[in-house]
Amino acid sequence: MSFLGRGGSTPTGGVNPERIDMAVTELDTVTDFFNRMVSSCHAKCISTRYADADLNKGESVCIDRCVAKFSEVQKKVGEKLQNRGAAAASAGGAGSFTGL
Amino acid sequence: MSFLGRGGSTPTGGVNPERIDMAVTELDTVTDFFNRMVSSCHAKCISTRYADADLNKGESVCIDRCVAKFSEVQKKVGEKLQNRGAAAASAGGAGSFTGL
Amino acid sequence: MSFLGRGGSTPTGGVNPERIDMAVTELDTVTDFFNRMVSSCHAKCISTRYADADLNKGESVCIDRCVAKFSEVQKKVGEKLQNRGAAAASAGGAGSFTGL
Amino acid sequence: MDFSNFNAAEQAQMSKIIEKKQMQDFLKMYSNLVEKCFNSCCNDFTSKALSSKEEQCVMNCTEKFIKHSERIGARFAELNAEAMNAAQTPS
Amino acid sequence: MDFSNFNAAEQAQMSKIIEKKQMQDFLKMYSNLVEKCFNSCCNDFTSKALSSKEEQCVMNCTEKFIKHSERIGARFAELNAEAMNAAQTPS
Amino acid sequence: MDFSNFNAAEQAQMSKIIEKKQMQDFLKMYSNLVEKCFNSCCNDFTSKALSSKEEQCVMNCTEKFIKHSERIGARFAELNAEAMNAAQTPS
Repeated sequence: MSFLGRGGSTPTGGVNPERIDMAVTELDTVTDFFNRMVSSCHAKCISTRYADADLNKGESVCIDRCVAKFSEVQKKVGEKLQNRGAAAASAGGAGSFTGL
Repeated sequence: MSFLGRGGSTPTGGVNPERIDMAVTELDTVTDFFNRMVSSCHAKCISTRYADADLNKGESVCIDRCVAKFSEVQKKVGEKLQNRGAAAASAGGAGSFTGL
Repeated sequence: MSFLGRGGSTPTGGVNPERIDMAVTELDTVTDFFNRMVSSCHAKCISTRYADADLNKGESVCIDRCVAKFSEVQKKVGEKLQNRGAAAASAGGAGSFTGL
Repeated sequence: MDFSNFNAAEQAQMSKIIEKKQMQDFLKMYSNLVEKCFNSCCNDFTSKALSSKEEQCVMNCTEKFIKHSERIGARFAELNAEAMNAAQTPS
Repeated sequence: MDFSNFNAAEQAQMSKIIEKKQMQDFLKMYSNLVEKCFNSCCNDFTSKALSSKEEQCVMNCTEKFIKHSERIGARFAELNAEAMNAAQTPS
Repeated sequence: MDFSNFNAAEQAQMSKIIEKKQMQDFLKMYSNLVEKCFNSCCNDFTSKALSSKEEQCVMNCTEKFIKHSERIGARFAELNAEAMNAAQTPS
Protein backbone atom coordinates (compact mmCIF):
# COMPACT_ATOMS: atom_id res chain seq x y z
CA MET A 1 0.00 0.00 0.00
CA SER A 2 2.52 2.59 -1.08
CA PHE A 3 0.00 5.44 -0.84
CA LEU A 4 -0.03 5.14 2.91
CA GLY A 5 2.88 6.35 4.96
CA ARG A 6 3.08 5.40 8.58
CA GLY A 7 2.56 8.31 11.00
CA GLY A 8 5.53 9.70 12.92
CA SER A 9 7.33 8.10 15.84
CA THR A 10 5.58 7.24 19.08
CA PRO A 11 6.55 8.27 22.60
CA THR A 12 7.71 5.13 24.45
CA GLY A 13 4.79 3.28 26.01
CA GLY A 14 2.12 5.64 24.64
CA VAL A 15 -0.30 5.15 21.76
CA ASN A 16 0.11 7.32 18.68
CA PRO A 17 -3.46 7.74 17.44
CA GLU A 18 -2.31 8.65 13.93
CA ARG A 19 -0.36 5.43 13.60
CA ILE A 20 -3.43 3.49 14.74
CA ASP A 21 -5.61 5.41 12.27
CA MET A 22 -3.20 4.69 9.44
CA ALA A 23 -3.07 1.01 10.32
CA VAL A 24 -6.86 0.80 10.42
CA THR A 25 -7.11 2.50 7.01
CA GLU A 26 -4.53 0.06 5.64
CA LEU A 27 -6.45 -2.89 7.07
CA ASP A 28 -9.75 -1.62 5.66
CA THR A 29 -8.15 -1.13 2.27
CA VAL A 30 -6.68 -4.63 2.12
CA THR A 31 -9.98 -6.10 3.27
CA ASP A 32 -11.84 -4.12 0.60
CA PHE A 33 -9.48 -5.38 -2.13
CA PHE A 34 -9.76 -8.92 -0.83
CA ASN A 35 -13.56 -8.85 -0.80
CA ARG A 36 -13.71 -7.46 -4.32
CA MET A 37 -11.27 -10.12 -5.48
CA VAL A 38 -13.44 -12.84 -3.93
CA SER A 39 -16.52 -11.40 -5.61
CA SER A 40 -14.93 -10.86 -9.04
CA CYS A 41 -13.24 -14.26 -9.14
CA HIS A 42 -16.46 -15.92 -8.00
CA ALA A 43 -18.26 -14.31 -10.94
CA LYS A 44 -15.49 -15.32 -13.36
CA CYS A 45 -14.78 -18.88 -12.16
CA ILE A 46 -17.66 -20.45 -10.27
CA SER A 47 -20.65 -22.00 -11.98
CA THR A 48 -23.84 -20.89 -10.25
CA ARG A 49 -25.72 -24.12 -10.82
CA TYR A 50 -24.32 -25.48 -7.56
CA ALA A 51 -24.74 -29.13 -8.44
CA ASP A 52 -21.74 -29.82 -6.24
CA ALA A 53 -20.25 -28.51 -2.97
CA ASP A 54 -16.63 -28.90 -4.06
CA LEU A 55 -14.47 -26.76 -6.29
CA ASN A 56 -13.76 -28.81 -9.39
CA LYS A 57 -10.37 -28.86 -11.10
CA GLY A 58 -11.28 -26.20 -13.65
CA GLU A 59 -12.65 -23.86 -11.01
CA SER A 60 -9.57 -24.27 -8.81
CA VAL A 61 -7.16 -23.48 -11.63
CA CYS A 62 -9.31 -20.54 -12.68
CA ILE A 63 -9.25 -19.12 -9.13
CA ASP A 64 -5.45 -19.29 -8.95
CA ARG A 65 -5.06 -17.44 -12.24
CA CYS A 66 -7.79 -15.00 -11.32
CA VAL A 67 -5.98 -13.98 -8.12
CA ALA A 68 -2.75 -13.42 -10.05
CA LYS A 69 -4.50 -11.39 -12.74
CA PHE A 70 -6.53 -9.33 -10.30
CA SER A 71 -3.34 -8.45 -8.43
CA GLU A 72 -1.63 -7.43 -11.63
CA VAL A 73 -4.57 -5.19 -12.50
CA GLN A 74 -4.34 -3.69 -9.01
CA LYS A 75 -0.66 -2.90 -9.60
CA LYS A 76 -1.24 -1.39 -13.06
CA VAL A 77 -4.13 0.77 -11.92
CA GLY A 78 -2.13 1.90 -8.87
CA GLU A 79 0.81 2.94 -11.05
CA LYS A 80 -1.50 4.81 -13.40
CA LEU A 81 -3.11 6.68 -10.52
CA GLN A 82 0.28 7.63 -9.11
CA ASN A 83 1.60 8.82 -12.48
CA ARG A 84 -1.48 10.85 -13.08
CA GLY A 85 -1.24 12.40 -9.65
CA ALA A 86 -3.42 11.22 -6.83
CA ALA A 87 -4.85 14.72 -6.50
CA ALA A 88 -6.33 14.83 -9.98
CA ALA A 89 -7.57 11.29 -9.68
CA SER A 90 -9.65 12.02 -6.62
CA ALA A 91 -11.40 14.90 -8.35
CA GLY A 92 -15.02 14.71 -7.45
CA GLY A 93 -14.38 13.31 -3.98
CA ALA A 94 -15.52 15.04 -0.84
CA GLY A 95 -12.95 17.76 -1.27
CA SER A 96 -14.58 19.17 -4.34
CA PHE A 97 -17.87 19.81 -2.55
CA THR A 98 -16.38 22.02 0.13
CA GLY A 99 -14.72 25.38 0.30
CA LEU A 100 -12.31 24.22 2.97
CA MET B 1 -28.51 -13.57 16.13
CA SER B 2 -27.12 -16.50 18.05
CA PHE B 3 -23.54 -15.57 17.15
CA LEU B 4 -23.71 -12.53 19.37
CA GLY B 5 -23.65 -12.86 23.10
CA ARG B 6 -24.50 -9.89 25.22
CA GLY B 7 -21.55 -8.43 27.18
CA GLY B 8 -21.36 -8.96 30.92
CA SER B 9 -23.41 -7.27 33.60
CA THR B 10 -23.47 -3.53 34.10
CA PRO B 11 -22.80 -1.57 37.27
CA THR B 12 -26.08 0.02 38.38
CA GLY B 13 -26.66 3.33 36.65
CA GLY B 14 -23.52 3.17 34.51
CA VAL B 15 -23.16 2.41 30.83
CA ASN B 16 -21.39 -0.79 29.81
CA PRO B 17 -19.69 0.16 26.53
CA GLU B 18 -19.37 -3.47 25.47
CA ARG B 19 -23.09 -4.02 25.78
CA ILE B 20 -23.72 -0.91 23.70
CA ASP B 21 -21.19 -2.07 21.12
CA MET B 22 -22.82 -5.48 20.91
CA ALA B 23 -26.27 -3.94 20.54
CA VAL B 24 -25.04 -1.67 17.75
CA THR B 25 -23.45 -4.63 15.94
CA GLU B 26 -26.72 -6.55 16.31
CA LEU B 27 -28.71 -3.61 14.97
CA ASP B 28 -26.34 -3.15 12.02
CA THR B 29 -26.57 -6.85 11.22
CA VAL B 30 -30.37 -6.94 11.26
CA THR B 31 -30.49 -3.79 9.13
CA ASP B 32 -28.03 -5.32 6.66
CA PHE B 33 -30.14 -8.49 6.35
CA PHE B 34 -33.30 -6.44 5.98
CA ASN B 35 -31.82 -4.28 3.23
CA ARG B 36 -30.56 -7.30 1.32
CA MET B 37 -33.97 -8.94 1.66
CA VAL B 38 -35.65 -5.80 0.28
CA SER B 39 -33.23 -5.71 -2.62
CA SER B 40 -33.40 -9.45 -3.44
CA CYS B 41 -37.18 -9.65 -3.20
CA HIS B 42 -37.50 -6.51 -5.31
CA ALA B 43 -35.43 -8.19 -8.02
CA LYS B 44 -37.45 -11.42 -7.76
CA CYS B 45 -40.97 -10.00 -7.48
CA ILE B 46 -41.32 -6.46 -8.85
CA SER B 47 -41.69 -5.73 -12.53
CA THR B 48 -39.43 -2.83 -13.50
CA ARG B 49 -41.77 -1.40 -16.11
CA TYR B 50 -43.45 0.69 -13.43
CA ALA B 51 -46.72 1.17 -15.29
CA ASP B 52 -48.41 1.34 -11.91
CA ALA B 53 -47.66 2.73 -8.42
CA ASP B 54 -49.38 -0.09 -6.54
CA LEU B 55 -48.27 -3.60 -5.77
CA ASN B 56 -50.52 -5.91 -7.73
CA LYS B 57 -51.86 -9.17 -6.30
CA GLY B 58 -49.12 -11.31 -7.84
CA GLU B 59 -46.37 -9.06 -6.55
CA SER B 60 -47.83 -8.98 -3.05
CA VAL B 61 -48.06 -12.76 -2.81
CA CYS B 62 -44.57 -13.09 -4.22
CA ILE B 63 -43.17 -10.70 -1.59
CA ASP B 64 -44.72 -12.68 1.27
CA ARG B 65 -43.24 -15.94 0.01
CA CYS B 66 -39.94 -14.27 -0.75
CA VAL B 67 -39.58 -13.06 2.84
CA ALA B 68 -40.32 -16.53 4.17
CA LYS B 69 -37.85 -18.16 1.78
CA PHE B 70 -35.12 -15.60 2.36
CA SER B 71 -35.43 -16.16 6.12
CA GLU B 72 -35.21 -19.90 5.67
CA VAL B 73 -32.06 -19.47 3.60
CA GLN B 74 -30.67 -17.24 6.33
CA LYS B 75 -31.31 -19.99 8.90
CA LYS B 76 -29.79 -22.74 6.74
CA VAL B 77 -26.68 -20.74 5.92
CA GLY B 78 -26.30 -19.77 9.59
CA GLU B 79 -26.48 -23.41 10.69
CA LYS B 80 -23.95 -24.40 8.06
CA LEU B 81 -21.53 -21.69 9.16
CA GLN B 82 -21.86 -22.74 12.79
CA ASN B 83 -21.35 -26.43 12.01
CA ARG B 84 -18.35 -25.66 9.92
CA GLY B 85 -16.87 -23.50 12.63
CA ALA B 86 -17.10 -19.76 12.48
CA ALA B 87 -13.30 -19.54 12.61
CA ALA B 88 -12.73 -21.45 9.39
CA ALA B 89 -15.54 -19.62 7.69
CA SER B 90 -14.04 -16.22 8.25
CA ALA B 91 -10.74 -17.32 6.70
CA GLY B 92 -9.55 -14.50 4.57
CA GLY B 93 -11.02 -11.81 6.77
CA ALA B 94 -8.92 -9.11 8.34
CA GLY B 95 -7.36 -11.58 10.73
CA SER B 96 -5.51 -13.42 8.02
CA PHE B 97 -3.64 -10.30 6.86
CA THR B 98 -2.07 -9.61 10.21
CA GLY B 99 0.43 -11.23 12.46
CA LEU B 100 -1.47 -10.25 15.59
CA MET C 1 -30.19 18.74 1.41
CA SER C 2 -33.38 20.16 2.83
CA PHE C 3 -33.86 17.18 5.17
CA LEU C 4 -30.93 18.24 7.25
CA GLY C 5 -31.18 21.22 9.54
CA ARG C 6 -28.04 22.65 11.03
CA GLY C 7 -27.70 22.12 14.79
CA GLY C 8 -28.18 25.07 17.12
CA SER C 9 -25.77 27.92 17.76
CA THR C 10 -22.26 27.39 19.04
CA PRO C 11 -20.58 29.00 22.03
CA THR C 12 -17.88 31.37 20.73
CA GLY C 13 -14.63 29.54 20.19
CA GLY C 14 -15.99 26.12 21.10
CA VAL C 15 -16.92 23.20 18.90
CA ASN C 16 -20.58 22.16 18.69
CA PRO C 17 -20.41 18.40 18.15
CA GLU C 18 -23.94 18.29 16.75
CA ARG C 19 -23.07 20.79 14.04
CA ILE C 20 -20.01 18.73 13.15
CA ASP C 21 -22.09 15.55 13.09
CA MET C 22 -24.66 17.18 10.83
CA ALA C 23 -21.97 18.48 8.49
CA VAL C 24 -20.39 15.02 8.28
CA THR C 25 -23.77 13.43 7.51
CA GLU C 26 -24.34 16.06 4.81
CA LEU C 27 -20.90 15.40 3.33
CA ASP C 28 -21.43 11.63 3.37
CA THR C 29 -24.80 12.07 1.69
CA VAL C 30 -23.48 14.27 -1.11
CA THR C 31 -20.57 11.88 -1.64
CA ASP C 32 -22.96 8.93 -1.79
CA PHE C 33 -25.14 10.68 -4.40
CA PHE C 34 -22.08 11.66 -6.39
CA ASN C 35 -20.70 8.13 -6.40
CA ARG C 36 -24.02 6.66 -7.51
CA MET C 37 -24.26 9.27 -10.25
CA VAL C 38 -20.76 8.36 -11.46
CA SER C 39 -21.66 4.70 -11.46
CA SER C 40 -25.09 5.08 -13.13
CA CYS C 41 -23.87 7.47 -15.81
CA HIS C 42 -20.90 5.20 -16.48
CA ALA C 43 -23.30 2.32 -17.10
CA LYS C 44 -25.54 4.47 -19.31
CA CYS C 45 -22.90 6.35 -21.35
CA ILE C 46 -19.54 4.58 -21.46
CA SER C 47 -18.81 1.72 -23.82
CA THR C 48 -16.99 -1.04 -21.97
CA ARG C 49 -14.89 -2.13 -24.90
CA TYR C 50 -12.23 0.41 -23.90
CA ALA C 51 -10.65 0.69 -27.33
CA ASP C 52 -9.75 4.27 -26.45
CA ALA C 53 -8.65 6.23 -23.36
CA ASP C 54 -10.56 9.39 -24.22
CA LEU C 55 -14.21 10.23 -23.88
CA ASN C 56 -15.59 10.55 -27.39
CA LYS C 57 -18.06 13.25 -28.40
CA GLY C 58 -21.11 11.03 -27.93
CA GLU C 59 -20.01 9.89 -24.47
CA SER C 60 -19.30 13.46 -23.36
CA VAL C 61 -22.71 14.73 -24.43
CA CYS C 62 -24.36 11.72 -22.83
CA ILE C 63 -22.57 12.40 -19.52
CA ASP C 64 -23.76 16.02 -19.43
CA ARG C 65 -27.37 15.01 -20.02
CA CYS C 66 -27.07 12.11 -17.60
CA VAL C 67 -25.96 14.42 -14.77
CA ALA C 68 -28.90 16.75 -15.45
CA LYS C 69 -31.38 13.89 -15.56
CA PHE C 70 -29.99 12.14 -12.49
CA SER C 71 -30.30 15.42 -10.55
CA GLU C 72 -33.88 15.88 -11.69
CA VAL C 73 -34.71 12.35 -10.54
CA GLN C 74 -33.07 13.14 -7.21
CA LYS C 75 -35.31 16.21 -6.84
CA LYS C 76 -38.49 14.35 -7.83
CA VAL C 77 -37.82 11.44 -5.50
CA GLY C 78 -36.95 13.86 -2.67
CA GLU C 79 -40.23 15.73 -3.12
CA LYS C 80 -42.15 12.48 -3.18
CA LEU C 81 -40.52 11.30 0.03
CA GLN C 82 -41.28 14.59 1.75
CA ASN C 83 -44.91 14.61 0.64
CA ARG C 84 -45.36 11.06 1.77
CA GLY C 85 -43.81 11.85 5.12
CA ALA C 86 -40.27 10.90 5.90
CA ALA C 87 -41.48 8.79 8.82
CA ALA C 88 -43.55 6.41 6.69
CA ALA C 89 -40.84 6.24 4.08
CA SER C 90 -38.23 4.98 6.49
CA ALA C 91 -40.52 2.16 7.61
CA GLY C 92 -38.40 -0.89 7.93
CA GLY C 93 -35.29 0.99 8.98
CA ALA C 94 -33.52 0.36 12.25
CA GLY C 95 -36.34 1.97 14.20
CA SER C 96 -38.81 -0.73 13.37
CA PHE C 97 -36.66 -3.49 14.86
CA THR C 98 -36.49 -1.95 18.30
CA GLY C 99 -38.88 -1.20 21.09
CA LEU C 100 -37.17 2.11 21.89
CA MET D 1 -34.79 -6.38 19.19
CA ASP D 2 -35.07 -6.36 22.93
CA PHE D 3 -33.22 -3.86 25.10
CA SER D 4 -35.37 -4.43 28.19
CA ASN D 5 -32.39 -5.68 30.19
CA PHE D 6 -30.57 -2.37 29.59
CA ASN D 7 -30.54 0.15 32.41
CA ALA D 8 -31.88 3.68 31.95
CA ALA D 9 -28.52 5.20 31.01
CA GLU D 10 -27.91 2.47 28.43
CA GLN D 11 -31.40 2.81 26.98
CA ALA D 12 -30.91 6.57 26.65
CA GLN D 13 -27.64 6.05 24.78
CA MET D 14 -29.19 3.43 22.50
CA SER D 15 -32.08 5.81 21.71
CA LYS D 16 -29.62 8.43 20.55
CA ILE D 17 -27.68 5.93 18.46
CA ILE D 18 -30.88 4.57 16.91
CA GLU D 19 -32.13 8.07 16.10
CA LYS D 20 -28.88 8.81 14.27
CA LYS D 21 -28.99 5.46 12.46
CA GLN D 22 -32.56 6.12 11.33
CA MET D 23 -31.49 9.39 9.73
CA GLN D 24 -28.57 7.64 8.02
CA ASP D 25 -30.76 4.72 6.89
CA PHE D 26 -33.31 7.15 5.49
CA LEU D 27 -30.66 9.05 3.53
CA LYS D 28 -29.19 5.82 2.22
CA MET D 29 -32.64 4.63 1.20
CA TYR D 30 -33.16 7.96 -0.59
CA SER D 31 -29.97 7.72 -2.64
CA ASN D 32 -30.59 4.03 -3.31
CA LEU D 33 -34.08 4.87 -4.56
CA VAL D 34 -32.74 7.59 -6.85
CA GLU D 35 -30.20 5.19 -8.32
CA LYS D 36 -32.66 2.35 -8.76
CA CYS D 37 -35.45 4.43 -10.32
CA PHE D 38 -33.05 6.38 -12.52
CA ASN D 39 -31.52 3.13 -13.80
CA SER D 40 -34.93 1.58 -14.52
CA CYS D 41 -36.66 4.64 -15.97
CA CYS D 42 -34.08 6.74 -17.83
CA ASN D 43 -32.69 5.24 -21.00
CA ASP D 44 -32.90 8.11 -23.45
CA PHE D 45 -30.06 10.60 -23.40
CA THR D 46 -30.96 12.58 -26.51
CA SER D 47 -32.32 15.23 -24.16
CA LYS D 48 -31.30 16.45 -20.71
CA ALA D 49 -34.86 17.07 -19.52
CA LEU D 50 -36.87 14.30 -17.90
CA SER D 51 -39.71 13.34 -20.29
CA SER D 52 -43.19 13.10 -18.81
CA LYS D 53 -43.07 9.35 -19.38
CA GLU D 54 -39.79 9.08 -17.49
CA GLU D 55 -41.12 11.24 -14.68
CA GLN D 56 -44.24 9.08 -14.34
CA CYS D 57 -42.04 5.99 -14.25
CA VAL D 58 -39.85 7.51 -11.50
CA MET D 59 -42.92 8.44 -9.42
CA ASN D 60 -44.39 4.94 -9.76
CA CYS D 61 -41.02 3.37 -9.03
CA THR D 62 -40.63 5.42 -5.85
CA GLU D 63 -44.15 4.75 -4.60
CA LYS D 64 -43.93 1.07 -5.41
CA PHE D 65 -40.57 0.68 -3.72
CA ILE D 66 -41.89 2.25 -0.53
CA LYS D 67 -44.92 -0.04 -0.52
CA HIS D 68 -42.61 -2.98 -1.21
CA SER D 69 -40.36 -2.03 1.73
CA GLU D 70 -43.34 -1.55 4.01
CA ARG D 71 -44.74 -4.96 3.13
CA ILE D 72 -41.38 -6.62 3.70
CA GLY D 73 -41.08 -4.75 6.99
CA ALA D 74 -44.47 -6.04 8.13
CA ARG D 75 -43.71 -9.66 7.21
CA PHE D 76 -40.23 -9.40 8.73
CA ALA D 77 -41.67 -8.08 12.01
CA GLU D 78 -44.14 -10.99 12.12
CA LEU D 79 -41.35 -13.51 11.60
CA ASN D 80 -39.25 -11.92 14.33
CA ALA D 81 -42.20 -11.88 16.74
CA GLU D 82 -42.80 -15.60 16.05
CA ALA D 83 -39.13 -16.35 16.59
CA MET D 84 -39.16 -14.44 19.88
CA ASN D 85 -42.29 -16.22 21.09
CA ALA D 86 -40.84 -19.57 20.14
CA ALA D 87 -37.71 -18.75 22.13
CA GLN D 88 -39.71 -17.82 25.22
CA THR D 89 -42.07 -20.79 25.19
CA PRO D 90 -40.77 -23.57 27.47
CA SER D 91 -40.61 -26.75 25.43
CA MET E 1 -21.12 22.87 0.70
CA ASP E 2 -20.90 25.96 2.83
CA PHE E 3 -19.20 25.98 6.21
CA SER E 4 -18.82 29.77 6.41
CA ASN E 5 -21.05 29.97 9.47
CA PHE E 6 -18.69 27.63 11.34
CA ASN E 7 -16.27 29.17 13.82
CA ALA E 8 -12.51 28.70 13.53
CA ALA E 9 -12.37 25.68 15.82
CA GLU E 10 -15.18 23.97 13.93
CA GLN E 11 -13.61 24.74 10.55
CA ALA E 12 -10.33 23.28 11.76
CA GLN E 13 -12.05 20.08 12.85
CA MET E 14 -13.98 19.84 9.58
CA SER E 15 -10.74 20.26 7.62
CA LYS E 16 -9.24 17.30 9.43
CA ILE E 17 -12.34 15.18 8.86
CA ILE E 18 -12.45 16.12 5.18
CA GLU E 19 -8.79 15.32 4.73
CA LYS E 20 -9.34 11.87 6.19
CA LYS E 21 -12.46 11.34 4.07
CA GLN E 22 -10.55 12.32 0.92
CA MET E 23 -7.97 9.65 1.63
CA GLN E 24 -10.71 7.07 2.22
CA ASP E 25 -12.64 8.16 -0.90
CA PHE E 26 -9.48 7.91 -2.96
CA LEU E 27 -8.75 4.39 -1.71
CA LYS E 28 -12.33 3.32 -2.32
CA MET E 29 -12.19 4.78 -5.82
CA TYR E 30 -8.94 2.85 -6.40
CA SER E 31 -10.40 -0.51 -5.40
CA ASN E 32 -13.62 0.23 -7.28
CA LEU E 33 -11.59 1.01 -10.39
CA VAL E 34 -9.61 -2.22 -10.08
CA GLU E 35 -12.81 -4.22 -9.77
CA LYS E 36 -14.56 -2.47 -12.64
CA CYS E 37 -11.64 -2.62 -15.08
CA PHE E 38 -10.77 -6.19 -14.14
CA ASN E 39 -14.38 -7.26 -14.71
CA SER E 40 -14.58 -5.50 -18.09
CA CYS E 41 -11.15 -6.42 -19.41
CA CYS E 42 -10.21 -9.85 -18.09
CA ASN E 43 -12.18 -12.76 -19.44
CA ASP E 44 -9.52 -15.28 -20.33
CA PHE E 45 -8.23 -17.48 -17.53
CA THR E 46 -6.17 -19.89 -19.57
CA SER E 47 -3.14 -17.95 -18.38
CA LYS E 48 -2.27 -16.12 -15.18
CA ALA E 49 -0.36 -13.32 -16.88
CA LEU E 50 -2.14 -10.22 -18.12
CA SER E 51 -2.06 -10.23 -21.93
CA SER E 52 -0.95 -7.03 -23.66
CA LYS E 53 -4.49 -6.62 -24.95
CA GLU E 54 -5.90 -6.92 -21.45
CA GLU E 55 -3.33 -4.52 -20.10
CA GLN E 56 -4.19 -1.94 -22.77
CA CYS E 57 -7.86 -2.34 -21.94
CA VAL E 58 -7.17 -1.81 -18.21
CA MET E 59 -5.12 1.32 -18.93
CA ASN E 60 -7.85 2.77 -21.18
CA CYS E 61 -10.53 1.83 -18.68
CA THR E 62 -8.68 3.59 -15.85
CA GLU E 63 -7.96 6.73 -17.85
CA LYS E 64 -11.49 6.89 -19.20
CA PHE E 65 -13.04 6.40 -15.78
CA ILE E 66 -11.01 9.27 -14.34
CA LYS E 67 -12.03 11.56 -17.20
CA HIS E 68 -15.61 10.44 -16.74
CA SER E 69 -15.49 11.23 -12.99
CA GLU E 70 -13.88 14.60 -13.64
CA ARG E 71 -16.54 15.55 -16.17
CA ILE E 72 -19.32 14.50 -13.80
CA GLY E 73 -17.61 16.45 -11.01
CA ALA E 74 -17.51 19.60 -13.16
CA ARG E 75 -21.18 19.35 -14.18
CA PHE E 76 -22.18 18.50 -10.61
CA ALA E 77 -20.33 21.56 -9.28
CA GLU E 78 -22.11 23.78 -11.82
CA LEU E 79 -25.49 22.41 -10.78
CA ASN E 80 -24.72 22.97 -7.11
CA ALA E 81 -23.53 26.52 -7.79
CA GLU E 82 -26.76 27.24 -9.68
CA ALA E 83 -28.83 25.78 -6.86
CA MET E 84 -26.97 27.91 -4.33
CA ASN E 85 -27.41 31.08 -6.37
CA ALA E 86 -31.09 30.35 -6.82
CA ALA E 87 -31.45 29.90 -3.06
CA GLN E 88 -29.76 33.24 -2.36
CA THR E 89 -31.68 35.30 -4.94
CA PRO E 90 -34.72 36.97 -3.36
CA SER E 91 -37.75 36.00 -5.40
CA MET F 1 0.45 -6.68 7.35
CA ASP F 2 3.29 -5.90 9.69
CA PHE F 3 2.80 -4.20 13.02
CA SER F 4 6.18 -5.21 14.47
CA ASN F 5 7.28 -1.58 14.77
CA PHE F 6 4.28 -0.87 17.04
CA ASN F 7 4.90 -0.69 20.78
CA ALA F 8 3.06 -2.94 23.22
CA ALA F 9 0.25 -0.47 23.91
CA GLU F 10 -0.33 0.05 20.20
CA GLN F 11 -0.28 -3.67 19.48
CA ALA F 12 -2.83 -4.22 22.24
CA GLN F 13 -5.13 -1.60 20.75
CA MET F 14 -4.73 -3.00 17.24
CA SER F 15 -5.59 -6.49 18.53
CA LYS F 16 -8.85 -5.19 19.94
CA ILE F 17 -9.68 -3.35 16.72
CA ILE F 18 -8.87 -6.40 14.62
CA GLU F 19 -10.98 -8.65 16.82
CA LYS F 20 -13.96 -6.32 16.35
CA LYS F 21 -13.35 -6.09 12.61
CA GLN F 22 -13.22 -9.89 12.32
CA MET F 23 -16.65 -10.14 13.94
CA GLN F 24 -18.00 -7.49 11.57
CA ASP F 25 -16.37 -9.10 8.53
CA PHE F 26 -17.82 -12.44 9.51
CA LEU F 27 -21.33 -11.01 9.85
CA LYS F 28 -21.02 -9.18 6.54
CA MET F 29 -19.82 -12.38 4.87
CA TYR F 30 -22.80 -14.20 6.37
CA SER F 31 -25.36 -11.75 4.99
CA ASN F 32 -23.54 -11.58 1.67
CA LEU F 33 -23.64 -15.38 1.45
CA VAL F 34 -27.37 -15.46 2.21
CA GLU F 35 -28.04 -12.89 -0.51
CA LYS F 36 -25.83 -14.58 -3.09
CA CYS F 37 -27.11 -18.13 -2.50
CA PHE F 38 -30.74 -16.99 -2.26
CA ASN F 39 -30.40 -15.12 -5.56
CA SER F 40 -28.78 -18.08 -7.31
CA CYS F 41 -30.94 -20.85 -5.87
CA CYS F 42 -34.45 -19.49 -5.30
CA ASN F 43 -36.46 -18.70 -8.39
CA ASP F 44 -39.81 -20.30 -7.69
CA PHE F 45 -42.26 -18.27 -5.60
CA THR F 46 -45.32 -20.45 -6.01
CA SER F 47 -44.61 -21.74 -2.52
CA LYS F 48 -43.14 -20.16 0.61
CA ALA F 49 -41.29 -23.28 1.72
CA LEU F 50 -37.80 -24.00 0.50
CA SER F 51 -37.92 -27.04 -1.80
CA SER F 52 -35.41 -29.82 -1.18
CA LYS F 53 -33.75 -28.90 -4.47
CA GLU F 54 -33.42 -25.28 -3.41
CA GLU F 55 -32.09 -26.30 -0.02
CA GLN F 56 -29.46 -28.56 -1.60
CA CYS F 57 -28.44 -25.71 -3.89
CA VAL F 58 -28.11 -23.31 -0.93
CA MET F 59 -25.97 -25.81 0.99
CA ASN F 60 -23.68 -26.39 -1.99
CA CYS F 61 -23.49 -22.68 -2.68
CA THR F 62 -22.48 -21.95 0.92
CA GLU F 63 -19.88 -24.71 1.08
CA LYS F 64 -18.47 -23.80 -2.30
CA PHE F 65 -18.25 -20.11 -1.47
CA ILE F 66 -16.31 -20.85 1.71
CA LYS F 67 -13.88 -23.09 -0.17
CA HIS F 68 -13.56 -20.42 -2.83
CA SER F 69 -12.77 -17.75 -0.21
CA GLU F 70 -10.26 -20.00 1.51
CA ARG F 71 -8.47 -20.70 -1.76
CA ILE F 72 -8.34 -17.00 -2.62
CA GLY F 73 -7.09 -16.28 0.91
CA ALA F 74 -4.27 -18.81 0.51
CA ARG F 75 -3.16 -17.45 -2.89
CA PHE F 76 -3.49 -13.87 -1.64
CA ALA F 77 -1.30 -14.63 1.39
CA GLU F 78 1.36 -16.18 -0.89
CA LEU F 79 1.37 -13.09 -3.12
CA ASN F 80 1.70 -10.79 -0.11
CA ALA F 81 4.53 -12.88 1.32
CA GLU F 82 6.35 -12.71 -2.03
CA ALA F 83 5.84 -8.95 -2.20
CA MET F 84 7.18 -8.56 1.33
CA ASN F 85 10.24 -10.69 0.60
CA ALA F 86 10.92 -8.76 -2.58
CA ALA F 87 10.75 -5.51 -0.62
CA GLN F 88 13.23 -6.77 1.96
CA THR F 89 15.76 -8.24 -0.46
CA PRO F 90 18.50 -5.74 -1.26
CA SER F 91 18.63 -5.35 -5.04
